[in-house]
Amino acid sequence: MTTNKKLTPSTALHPIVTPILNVKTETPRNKRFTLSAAPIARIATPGQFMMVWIPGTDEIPMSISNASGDQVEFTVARVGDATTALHKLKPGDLLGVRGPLGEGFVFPKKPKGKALLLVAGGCGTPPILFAATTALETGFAVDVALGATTSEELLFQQPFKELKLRNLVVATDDGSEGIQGTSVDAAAFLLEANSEYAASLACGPEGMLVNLNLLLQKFPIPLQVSLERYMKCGVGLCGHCIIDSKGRRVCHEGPVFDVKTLKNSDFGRWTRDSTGKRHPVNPTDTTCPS
Amino acid sequence: MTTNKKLTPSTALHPIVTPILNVKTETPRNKRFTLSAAPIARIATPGQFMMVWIPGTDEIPMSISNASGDQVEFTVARVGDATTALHKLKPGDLLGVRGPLGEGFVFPKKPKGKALLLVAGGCGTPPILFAATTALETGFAVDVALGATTSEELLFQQPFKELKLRNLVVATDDGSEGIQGTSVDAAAFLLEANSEYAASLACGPEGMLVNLNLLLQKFPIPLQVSLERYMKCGVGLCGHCIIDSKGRRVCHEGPVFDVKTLKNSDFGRWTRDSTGKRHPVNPTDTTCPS
Amino acid sequence: MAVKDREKKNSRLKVKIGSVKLPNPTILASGVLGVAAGGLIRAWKDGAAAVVTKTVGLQPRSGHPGPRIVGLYGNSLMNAMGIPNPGIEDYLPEINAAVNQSIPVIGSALGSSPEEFAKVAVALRKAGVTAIELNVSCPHVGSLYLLGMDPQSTSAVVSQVVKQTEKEIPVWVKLPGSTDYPRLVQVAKAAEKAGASAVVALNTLPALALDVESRRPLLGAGIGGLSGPAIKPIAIRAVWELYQSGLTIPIIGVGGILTGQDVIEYFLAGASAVEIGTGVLTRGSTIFTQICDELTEYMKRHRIKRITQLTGRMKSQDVKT
Amino acid sequence: MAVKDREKKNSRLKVKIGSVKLPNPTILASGVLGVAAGGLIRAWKDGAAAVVTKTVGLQPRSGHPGPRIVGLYGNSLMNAMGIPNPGIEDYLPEINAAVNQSIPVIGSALGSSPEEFAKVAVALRKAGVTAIELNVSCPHVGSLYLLGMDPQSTSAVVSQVVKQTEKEIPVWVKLPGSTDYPRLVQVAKAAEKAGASAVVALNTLPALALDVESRRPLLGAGIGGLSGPAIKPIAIRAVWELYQSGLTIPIIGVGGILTGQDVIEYFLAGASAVEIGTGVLTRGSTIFTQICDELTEYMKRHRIKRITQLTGRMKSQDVKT
Ligand SMILES: Cc1cc2nc3c(=O)[nH]c(=O)nc-3n(C[C@H](O)[C@H](O)[C@H](O)COP(=O)(O)OP(=O)(O)OC[C@H]3O[C@@H](n4cnc5c(N)ncnc54)[C@H](O)[C@@H]3O)c2cc1C
Ligand SMILES: Cc1cc2nc3c(=O)[nH]c(=O)nc-3n(C[C@H](O)[C@H](O)[C@H](O)COP(=O)(O)OP(=O)(O)OC[C@H]3O[C@@H](n4cnc5c(N)ncnc54)[C@H](O)[C@@H]3O)c2cc1C
Ligand SMILES: Cc1cc2nc3c(=O)[nH]c(=O)nc-3n(C[C@H](O)[C@H](O)[C@H](O)COP(=O)(O)O)c2cc1C
Ligand SMILES: Cc1cc2nc3c(=O)[nH]c(=O)nc-3n(C[C@H](O)[C@H](O)[C@H](O)COP(=O)(O)O)c2cc1C
Ligand code: FES
Ligand code: FES
Repeated sequence: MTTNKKLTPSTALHPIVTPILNVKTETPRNKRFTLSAAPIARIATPGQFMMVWIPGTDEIPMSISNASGDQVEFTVARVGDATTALHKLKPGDLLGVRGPLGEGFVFPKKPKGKALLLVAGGCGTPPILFAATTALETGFAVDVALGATTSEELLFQQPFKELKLRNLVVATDDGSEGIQGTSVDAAAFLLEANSEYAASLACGPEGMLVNLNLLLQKFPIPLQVSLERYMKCGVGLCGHCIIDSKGRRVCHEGPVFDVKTLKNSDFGRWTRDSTGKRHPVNPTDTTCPS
Repeated sequence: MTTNKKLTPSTALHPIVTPILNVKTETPRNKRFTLSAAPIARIATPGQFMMVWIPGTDEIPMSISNASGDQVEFTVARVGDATTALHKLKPGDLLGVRGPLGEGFVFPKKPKGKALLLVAGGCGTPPILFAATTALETGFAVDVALGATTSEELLFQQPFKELKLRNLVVATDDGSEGIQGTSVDAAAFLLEANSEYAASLACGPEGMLVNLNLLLQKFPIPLQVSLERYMKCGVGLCGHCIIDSKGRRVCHEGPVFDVKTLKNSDFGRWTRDSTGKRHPVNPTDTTCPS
Repeated sequence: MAVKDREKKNSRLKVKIGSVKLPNPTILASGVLGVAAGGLIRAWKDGAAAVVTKTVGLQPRSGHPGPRIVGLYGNSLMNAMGIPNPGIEDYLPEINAAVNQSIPVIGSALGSSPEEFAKVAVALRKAGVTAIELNVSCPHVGSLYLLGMDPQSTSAVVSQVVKQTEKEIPVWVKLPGSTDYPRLVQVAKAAEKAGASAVVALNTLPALALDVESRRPLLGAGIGGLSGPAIKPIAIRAVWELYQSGLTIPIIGVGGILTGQDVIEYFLAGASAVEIGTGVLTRGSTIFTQICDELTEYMKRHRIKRITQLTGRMKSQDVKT
Repeated sequence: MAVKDREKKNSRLKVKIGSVKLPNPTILASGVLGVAAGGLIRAWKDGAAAVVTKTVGLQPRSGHPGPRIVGLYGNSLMNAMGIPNPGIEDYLPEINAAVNQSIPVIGSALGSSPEEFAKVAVALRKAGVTAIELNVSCPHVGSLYLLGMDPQSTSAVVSQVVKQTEKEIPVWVKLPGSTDYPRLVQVAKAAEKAGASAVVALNTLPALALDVESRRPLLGAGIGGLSGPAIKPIAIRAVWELYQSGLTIPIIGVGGILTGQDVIEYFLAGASAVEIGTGVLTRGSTIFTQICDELTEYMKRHRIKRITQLTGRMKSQDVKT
């Protein structure tokens, strides 16, 4: 065997420990963090994630919400111990990041003249921002369906507006802004006007992804969804995030899957807790999982 | 630190274990062994050596007497346990080789129109054969002074004759062939006719090298000598083969040295046994050290 | 290639570990891919002759906080998962799914007392596992490591497990990653005497790696277990020590295996089969078929009919200790 | 750069190991370059603050047959030199040549009894060495390794050496490459009580590597000692265990150091200085200056005045064992 891997462990396995450059409060619940981590930033694609180490607390998976030059960003919804600890950190505080991990969204070939339907539900919005940016750079027309519980929790409305999107349709559960409903309702709204999409890319609560998949049954639009599962190693070794009998790992073959490959999987059905115990996914729960 | 070394240990540190392809009896005391060891053969230069492992016996240093294509050759004088064990081996038997080790002869720049004086004393002949071949390929005119105790121990007379040498002068201690005397006498003979050499490259018993150096004092010819010292690691780690207060290692900075760098060294003065104990070199002993 | 075809192609690779017959000597090590049935099945489809489950106890464990793994120089790894597992009851569906596909599953058990070990083993046996592997050696969970370094305690666990499983199922003991050979041999012999059918050598070695920026251990639990190429020569040394100690039960080698050559090394030192963990990260889950192909190539080139002929065949007349 | 200039540039790196003051924490490890005075001098000129001699006994030893070293995956190494040395009397000229240049030389001694150790130590002291390092831990020579795993025997050796050298010279004890921490701590505490001034952790770990073509061990002696990156996390684990055990004498870390970062890791775990062996192969003999430059860069970036402030400063509130 000849392996060409260098002796220095890859940044997928060994954290880059680096000070926080910037923290921005995006919504009452979400903060965006910027770090300098060139080896990750330079090769990251939308949908990939990092394991973020909060020294002294825990290491948790976070989607990359932007990568440019030497810098990476991720955006954290405060839901529990580790995310609360993260929210308390300030520029200059140290974080460790391993990545980029997993497989991101796969953009269809020949973008010219084609449109993508991006669907972002609440805490699932970060990778969609990165995907929208990249899709536009690649030459796609991009429509975004953006949902949140309420007006003030609408994530990245401003950054999305600054992009040259074709359409941005907003939905809130309480109707405080845009359509009253979920991001799936926003997507339905877009599909009514025009259903010529080369693909749909989505991230959000699993119930929302299930509903979107149901909606898209009626259209010949391939759907890619980004899943969340409890992650321990993040590199495909431990098996904690496996979702089917083929042994597909959310951290390694995912987190983004073509929904067709998820037919006989735990998608919409089962999830595991930190012990590895399976719990049913509530498919009608369209709020953020955490 | 970024190191570019591959995970597979280098062949300098981990033996290539491979069957003997050919054994040729060159003189009653010397046998030539051919092996296939591409990673060594492809980069070896004249004067470099290998550590040759005779499984179950020992590992000993051997100069490379030829390297072409994927094959390397070395030529062994039977002097003790390990070399006797080697002499008993047949094609198909396994040997391990680590290398190429050390620094070989440095050929002067711009060979065109220049001549080299190669001086080979007895058991020191193998690297000189390789050097002669390479020097001719590089474009030098090559004179060889070849010495041995007696006619039948003259090593590689035939191969030397097959090369397009400018002159080959032979000497034997007992006068049974060529000049009566040592290879230094043969060199003196050549120098009388013509002393326009770009450099002299020599290998043989240390007394002979000392004498050659004395002889060359009168000429403006830089001399490179290949030394022998007891070797344990062969890669510059253990320090057993150190010859001066600068810590120069015969296995690493040598075995070939410009004789000028040897001024304040053990050259012609001290050698170490297997325990590391120093013993005086007998400078008048011009027979093979082993 | 279908599993059956592969077995035919690699017919020289059949092994026996006591009464356990396997088509090749490669086994998925505990803690790798095995949290979910899908992982066990994948490893088997990708060539593993048998698969060891994640170590499981009576009660659920969340394991240690992250980071839980960190890669080191030279493809070695440290982990401090802390043996997360849902407890035997909730883990049974995973085992069943694999056993239903006729996959030889080895159930890895832990416990805080001989009785607890035995309860888990009994449940594993009921689930139809091929053998039990007792994890008395995890270096980052409670006192497991010390248990496995103590001949008496290990003997007590093995006896209890053998008794409660009515001697009806092979019991393997996974030894601690230690360089204390006299002790490892004592433990192995105590296990043998208490009825163990094989020993597995070694678990990960206790280790510590630090991040110099935050000045903290790189693993959430602080101490972790070292695996991968770094530990291979240490584990092979242990296998050889066990082999020539007079132990009569088979030895399963584990630690740092990446290639067929590595497997041969373990066999020559005395192993009858091997387990592979970290290699799944380095070469992917098809490492098992890759290695079997490399082994068959080696066997053919050396005209060896059965890999079992290689066990303990290191030429060692000159070896000093 | 002259040695003096370097010391000025790296003024943050000064350390003390008991009474031994050194301009930086890097020491050439025993067995590397040190057979000859020229090697000791070279390492010092290339930045080592002190140099440990080849281990030397009363009688000459030829050492083991070759191969004596073999490189493994990931820049790790195994050696079974077998401690070749000319015996103390014939080795004295090498020490004198180094001592005459005012190089801090640490004399490494072995013996087959406390008395033999003491005789070598006395001769070393006469030769003007700065400290004695007792090699009770070579894993491929006789029973040295077992000696260093036994608190009583180690204590007997240390007492005798301390007595015969009239408590006039620091005595360091080099611990075996072992994962048996309770025992290592016992040995270190026994050594401390018997008068040792420092412990050195660790020597190489016992290991075995095979060539699958010849089916023989890759080293002439069979068993060898593992060094280099493979053992770093194991040795750091040992250093930390020793540090937090209540031991009061300083700990010198050794094993797998290649970079300034590695040295910081050892300090954070509890080391007061380090020794470097295999790294000389990987980065050349200037590894010492290279590392000192890396350390100074780290110290400046982190605004740390003295490297001594880092000893044991791992943030470890969460570390479980
Ligand atoms: C691929 C992926 C990408 C993600 N991207 C983002 C993102 O961009 N922004 C964001 O805010 N959140 C993201 N998450 C979710 C985020 O990882 C969890 O919210 C976070 O781990 C919660 O940690 P906690 O300690 O604060 O919460 P806890 O109180 O520990 O738990 C709250 C919830 O978080 C989940 N959780 C806890 N630890 C983990 C873990 N190690 N792996 C997976 N889930 C965990 C639990 O299942 C639980 O439901 C992502 C998750 C995955 C798997
Ligand atoms: C760089 C170098 C290149 C060499 N090239 C050749 C060559 O091309 N052909 C050839 O026949 N010989 C060569 N030698 C000499 C050869 O290594 C010795 O003859 C051989 O090691 C003797 O081993 P033995 O067991 O047969 O003899 P022993 O009975 O062990 O000793 C006989 C003599 O060989 C020397 N010797 C033994 N072991 C070693 C060792 N490990 N390193 C160095 N010397 C040793 C001893 O000093 C002693 O004087 C070379 C030596 C060196 C250092
Ligand atoms: C991520 C990970 C988790 C592990 N979990 C367990 C476990 O639960 N039970 C166990 O007995 N060994 C466990 N081990 C140890 C392995 O089974 C194996 O003994 C060790 O890793 C050495 O083999 P390797 O070098 O091939 O990985 C684990 C190892 C790793 C890397
Ligand atoms: C070639 C070689 C020879 C060694 N000889 C000795 C020795 O004579 N005495 C000793 O105490 N340690 C000896 N050692 C062990 C080293 O001093 C050191 O403890 C070990 O190699 C770990 O450090 P490293 O990883 O930096 O090499 C030797 C190591 C090597 C590689
Ligand atoms: S988290 Fe370990 S395999 Fe995905
Ligand atoms: S033989 Fe070891 S340094 Fe030259």
